[in-house]
Amino acid sequence: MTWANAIIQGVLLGGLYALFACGLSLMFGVMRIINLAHGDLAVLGAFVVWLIATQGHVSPFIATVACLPLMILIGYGLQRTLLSRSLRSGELTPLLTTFGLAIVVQNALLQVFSADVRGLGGLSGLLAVDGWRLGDQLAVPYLGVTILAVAVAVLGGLQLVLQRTAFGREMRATAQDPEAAALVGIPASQVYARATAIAVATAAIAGAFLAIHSTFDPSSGPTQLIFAFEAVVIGGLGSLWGTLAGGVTLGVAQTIGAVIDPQYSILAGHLVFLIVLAGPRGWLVFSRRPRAWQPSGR
Amino acid sequence: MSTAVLVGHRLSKVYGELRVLDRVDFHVGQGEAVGVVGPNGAGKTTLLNVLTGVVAASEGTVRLDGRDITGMRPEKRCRHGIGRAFQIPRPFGGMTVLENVFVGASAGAGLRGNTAYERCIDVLTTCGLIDLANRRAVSLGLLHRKRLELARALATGPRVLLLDEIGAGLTEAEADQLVGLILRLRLLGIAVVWIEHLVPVLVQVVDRLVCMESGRVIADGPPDAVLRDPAVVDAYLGKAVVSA
Amino acid sequence: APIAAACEVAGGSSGGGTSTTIKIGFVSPRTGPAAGFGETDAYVIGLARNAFAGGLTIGGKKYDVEVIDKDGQSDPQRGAQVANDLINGDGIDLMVTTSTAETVNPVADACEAAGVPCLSTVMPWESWYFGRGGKPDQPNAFKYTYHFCFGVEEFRLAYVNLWPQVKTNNKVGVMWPNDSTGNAIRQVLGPMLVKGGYQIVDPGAYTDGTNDYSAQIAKFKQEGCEIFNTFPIPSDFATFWQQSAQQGYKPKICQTAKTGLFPSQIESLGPIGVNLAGAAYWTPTFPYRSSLTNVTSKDLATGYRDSAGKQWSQQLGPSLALFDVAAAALRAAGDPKDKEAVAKAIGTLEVETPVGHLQWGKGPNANVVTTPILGGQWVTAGSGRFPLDFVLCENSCDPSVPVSAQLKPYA
Amino acid sequence: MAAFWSVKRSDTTSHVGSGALALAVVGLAVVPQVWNASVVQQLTTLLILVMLAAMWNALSGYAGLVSVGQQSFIGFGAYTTIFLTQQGVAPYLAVALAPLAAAGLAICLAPLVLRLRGGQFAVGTWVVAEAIALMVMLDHGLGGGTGVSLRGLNVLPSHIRRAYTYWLALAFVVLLLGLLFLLLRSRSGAALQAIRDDEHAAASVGVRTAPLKLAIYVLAGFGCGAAGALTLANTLFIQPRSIFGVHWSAFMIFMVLVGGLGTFEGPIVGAVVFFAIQNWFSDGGPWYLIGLGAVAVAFALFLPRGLWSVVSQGRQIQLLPVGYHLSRRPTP
Amino acid sequence: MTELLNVRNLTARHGQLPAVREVSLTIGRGEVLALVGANGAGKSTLLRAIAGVHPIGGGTVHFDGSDITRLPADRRVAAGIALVPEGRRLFPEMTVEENLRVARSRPGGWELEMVLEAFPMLRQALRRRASTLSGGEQQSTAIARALLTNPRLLLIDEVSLGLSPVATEAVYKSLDRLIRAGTTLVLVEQDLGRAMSVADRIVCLRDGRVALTAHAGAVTREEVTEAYFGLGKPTAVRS
Ligand SMILES: Nc1ncnc2c1ncn2[C@@H]1O[C@H](COP(=O)(O)OP(=O)(O)OP(=O)(O)O)[C@@H](O)[C@H]1O
Ligand SMILES: Nc1ncnc2c1ncn2[C@@H]1O[C@H](COP(=O)(O)OP(=O)(O)OP(=O)(O)O)[C@@H](O)[C@H]1O
Ligand SMILES: CC(C)C[C@H](N)C(=O)O
Ligand SMILES: [Mg+2]
Ligand SMILES: [Mg+2]
Repeated sequence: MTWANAIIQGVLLGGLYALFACGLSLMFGVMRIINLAHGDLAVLGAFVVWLIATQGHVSPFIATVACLPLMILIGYGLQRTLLSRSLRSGELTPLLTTFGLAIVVQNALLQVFSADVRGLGGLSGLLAVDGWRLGDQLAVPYLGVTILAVAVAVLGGLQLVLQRTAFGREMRATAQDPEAAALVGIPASQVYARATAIAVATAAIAGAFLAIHSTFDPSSGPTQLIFAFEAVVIGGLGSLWGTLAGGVTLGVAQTIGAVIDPQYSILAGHLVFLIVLAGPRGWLVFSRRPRAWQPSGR
Repeated sequence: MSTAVLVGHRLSKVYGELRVLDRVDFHVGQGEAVGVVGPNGAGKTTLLNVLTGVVAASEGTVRLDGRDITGMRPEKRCRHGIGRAFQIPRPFGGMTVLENVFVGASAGAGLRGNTAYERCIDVLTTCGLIDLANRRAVSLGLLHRKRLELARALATGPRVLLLDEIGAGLTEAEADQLVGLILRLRLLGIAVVWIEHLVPVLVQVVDRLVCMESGRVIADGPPDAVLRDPAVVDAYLGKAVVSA
Repeated sequence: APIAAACEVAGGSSGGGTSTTIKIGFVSPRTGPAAGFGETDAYVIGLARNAFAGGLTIGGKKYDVEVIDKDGQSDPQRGAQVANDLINGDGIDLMVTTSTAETVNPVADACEAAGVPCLSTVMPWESWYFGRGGKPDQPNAFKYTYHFCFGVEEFRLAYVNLWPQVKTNNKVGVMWPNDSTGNAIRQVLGPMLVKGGYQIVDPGAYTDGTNDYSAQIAKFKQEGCEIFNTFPIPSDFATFWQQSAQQGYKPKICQTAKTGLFPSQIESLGPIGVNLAGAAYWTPTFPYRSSLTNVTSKDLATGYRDSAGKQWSQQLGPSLALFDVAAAALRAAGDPKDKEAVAKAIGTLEVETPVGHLQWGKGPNANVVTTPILGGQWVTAGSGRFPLDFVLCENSCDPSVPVSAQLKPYA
Repeated sequence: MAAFWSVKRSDTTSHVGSGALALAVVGLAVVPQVWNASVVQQLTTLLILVMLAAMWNALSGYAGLVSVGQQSFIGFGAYTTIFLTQQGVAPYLAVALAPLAAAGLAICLAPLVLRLRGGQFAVGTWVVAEAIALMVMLDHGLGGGTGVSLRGLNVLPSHIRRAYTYWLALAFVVLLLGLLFLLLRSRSGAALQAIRDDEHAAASVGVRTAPLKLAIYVLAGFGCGAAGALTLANTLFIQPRSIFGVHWSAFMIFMVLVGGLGTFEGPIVGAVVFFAIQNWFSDGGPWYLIGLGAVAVAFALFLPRGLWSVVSQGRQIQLLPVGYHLSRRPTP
Repeated sequence: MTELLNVRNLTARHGQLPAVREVSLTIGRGEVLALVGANGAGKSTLLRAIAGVHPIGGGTVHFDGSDITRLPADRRVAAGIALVPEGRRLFPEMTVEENLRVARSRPGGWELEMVLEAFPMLRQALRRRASTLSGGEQQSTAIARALLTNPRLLLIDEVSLGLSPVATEAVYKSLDRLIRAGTTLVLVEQDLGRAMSVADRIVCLRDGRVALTAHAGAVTREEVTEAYFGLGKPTAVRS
């Protein structure tokens, strides 16, 4: 019974991780950017949502929707100003940019909002604190299900966009060779900006749910970052479905680990990750792909 | 006809459904120059990849001086004397032209100190890159990159040199230089395998011409004979008239 | 040896020498995860600076006093580094530091190593004393570093006097993390509570930053623990407490420490935060005044509210107390520039501070004085501009602090 | 024909540079005698930063291994020191031995980690670091999550301790930079860069890729282990969370990219910059960190090739010559 | 013949070193121009600058009367300029079909079916990842991709590079179709004979400068090859 429960909770937790990882996956997939600021952007989103919810006295969900336009703008601007420029100079430069961005955001938030702890759980009513009880050892929380559903919707939606639509095709093309993309009429910088906008928006959603799932303060950003990265790597580059699977794998590993001994929870996640990584290369991500003009062995 | 240096026996390469190499027998003798032609996608580059170990053969064996090297890693084969120039140049972009060649001389030929430098200077001079020696490789135009491919391969002091379309896009004058260079290599006893679509250039150098089509060798023999072979003509040459 | 001699010269030349300015270093976490502890520092340091403005007259000699505060960034390496800068760069005569092992331990170690007197507070003294390598059988493990704070025994007193106020089955589910506080608590408090007639259900230590607690919750539900006690960081508690609600675990008493120190940590929980039991190492109702600034606890709280526009926080008391002790120590030393003398002086010091009447030598060991921690509860504020209020429900550690309410069951 | 040309590895600037560096080392060696404690302490910190920057640069700048997990070795070095002292080894001996243990760890990790590419490698190394941290936290002999202090240094008078730590740090910096320099100047140096630029092509000109990558990885592990052990000796108290913290990697990235990736001198410059920022502005609380971030962004935008590129302005100026330069002999 | 492209004093650098120096040339509608020159002469750089993927250091480019000097590459494609770049630059992770479909095509004649007729070898490779294509297959895909944008001005760098004689024939056949359809062409082609037979005009670059412009009919191989390396007298510019 506890096992069943652990697995359920793990799957649901996986939804949160996947949601968190979505933006990362997208940005790495499209721009080869390892975005160290992702976590802090998520927290920024959480703060915006919190502001709207508390000032406007609306439910966090409405607030989240309301904050999206702003986050999209931020993402768009971010790419147009900082990222596009640093992308031009070497694959490591964005690492420096996003690292800088991360600490700027985090401490700007500290300056503005102080170190006080905040949360959205309290504003979410029953959703945050109740669930379906299937027997006294088995419970399916509303919140977890909501998060998982949102994750499936967001990642699945984006996956379809990437695979099926012309916009998605253009995004992948730009990802693989921006200049060549420009040569077939694709405005690379716009594609990038859109990708970043989407990424930041999803980060905000993740941040909001993180703030419902727990509490947050300006320093919360980095704490979840590694789990998100793990999800992305397990799942496979460009494949957002994979990211979802990765998140769930990680979540379940952690909850199962916790049943054995609470101390093993996070450790178990890491170990499973490493095992997957050590395992068959095939469906793993991030592996440096050969460029068009130098296919392997040619 | 000198003894075979490099021999591929019943080499096959299969990608999923696709049979890219189909039981190909191939050999090149010491100081011999073999030209390889064939329509695009015939499997020429793949043949080279299998011979150099960049791609593992699905079946068949590769022998160097009669010694089986089928399972050997590329770097080891190189140090045993197989030099290779890629069809699509792959320079070490971050390094200077000189350093690119130096890697070949030191890692490939195992030379050190001045002997290595001498080798670099020779090679750079013969390939006409000496004036660009201190330029970063990224800054080279395509044809300079192709020359760099050749130079780097030469620096490893190969006994067998596998060239993949290094002549493509050369002006006639440049092509003539290249021909001269290859001829000199042969005198040094280096075996040369040269994939090239510039048949007129090719025939000036090679003793033997091999024509492949969809993974098979469809003709193998003296250039003029092969070029007159009707199979070759309609598979490869089309109506392009070639005087051998 | 010649090398050593050479360094002697150099080493000695550091520090303030014989000037007439006394420099006090203050290190606390102002940024990073523990930044919450540092929120009140600016205000408290302001008070101290005013008090020192006139300088100190010691042994008929008048000294100016300068307080230099630095940010430990909630990180041990950083903490040690700023401490060393203060010691070697600014040549401070006395160090004071507060809040969490990440900051206090490295700063204290740096001082002990450099032979600079150091006063610290707000982290259970066990993790301060033993965490830094002091042994239980050692009466005075440290020569230069002194500490005043509650310890596990104070938590025990508070708990055994608080919990009986609500009728329970005396089964205590505990979640003690694998960190400085948690480990100290697990080692000592657990056995004590058992002796006190409580049954402890301990699923085992967990790592800070864990995102799912269903395993523990399941256990507590199985065992039917009506009391719950934990020492988590705020976000972990929020995660846990929400999951408990979702999965239907509602103890009669939820006793938190560390989380629940500051109002925002409880407010952020929303409804499920109301009626959590907590413990306080200082409240505005502490009937003491700061001997240095002569400010009463009450005025301290209101003063902070008026200047910062925020509700009082437990940090105010101990932080100001640090300066009370500092001043007293410097006076008692005779020569405040003599680090050895100052350190010795602390060993026998008696001071009045907002957190109580401190007296070294009476503590569990020569370096430590224990201060009270009193059990109470977070309740919805009847009036005023802040939603929640912390009311004391027991005062066994210090009977002179008034008790204002009875513990209400959580659910 | 070849007679007109000759390959030079060093020129006047590099002669001067090498000389200057040698002098600098000598100068640094006597600091404890002539300068006050603060300077010594500060320089120790700086030297540790230099080590870290140099090692990260060796990995990503020369071998193309972009690691986010070097803190594994920092922490491992520090905790090995603790462990050894607990076994009764003299503290400074322990500090000197710990790096070897770190190198050992690197050898153990290599088979797993070195198979990975690009971002996979980056995240993989990070996770490894976290995993090791968690395992250390499980061991209460090492203080678990509480953290531990390095006892036993206090027996020495503080100024002696300070000086010894400093000299040890200096020695390690010289050793590491020396090793790195020799490696890069040797034939392997060129081979390494070849791997960085195109592993396939490198193999096909005879470069033994596997052993070289292993070598550089182990060297970096050794160096970071040393940095960790010295950090402990310098700060005396460590906790798994912070000594294994990913912020170390962030700092390394900062120092190397700000200084100049893939140059021998850049990381040293970067370390100095980072150190300076840390010391001059650190009293600003949040503002200091905001400043730090801003600087990082500014460099990424306006000086992506780092400070050293300004000094050498495209021309291959090298204080320590690791490159090759072809020049025409004055024809007789 | 009215002019379609007008390049005036165009300069393009790689870092410090100028690869194209003050080149001026005009191309008329429907004209076929062969760009030749030794390697390193600046041909690719010139084409890239015209296509907008290489920063222009000086001078102006007018297309169909409007100044496009500052126009980004993608907008130039929309305007009708397409480049088949040196080194093909396919999208390695996408299938050949996706590579072809991704092109933003202007209204016009070329559709997928037609290019597959022009390059039969691509048909059986449609579902294959571009990174697995042979050199020639890549070249063909690249040209096909450019055709699908339905350019008015098509720039091809190293047309027959890596193509077998048959394939070369095929390419030139499809080019013929283009020419007849009135598309303007600029070809970099090292096979002089070829170049002079298809082109109306030959432009020879040397060290980034125009060393010779001449009508294909009005110039001999020798004169062109001289221009390559600047042997003999400064070559007269005949028209
Ligand atoms: N990794 C791979 N997966 C699937 N098919 C492949 C792979 N590599 C090569 N091929 C196919 O194998 C065939 C032969 O490729 P190869 O490069 O050997 O041809 P080639 O003779 O070199 O042609 P070209 O003259 O154009 O270079 C091509 O059709 C190519 O698409
Ligand atoms: N990325 C680059 N960085 C620096 N210099 C470059 C770069 N690309 C080309 N160059 C230089 O610019 C000059 C012109 O190069 P370009 O490729 O345009 O000539 P090309 O005529 O196309 O030569 P090829 O026939 O070899 O392609 C050459 O000297 C070349 O070395
Ligand atoms: C107040 C105590 C319960 C916790 C202590 N301040 C610490 O974080 O170490
Ligand atoms: Mg080929
Ligand atoms: Mg070109």
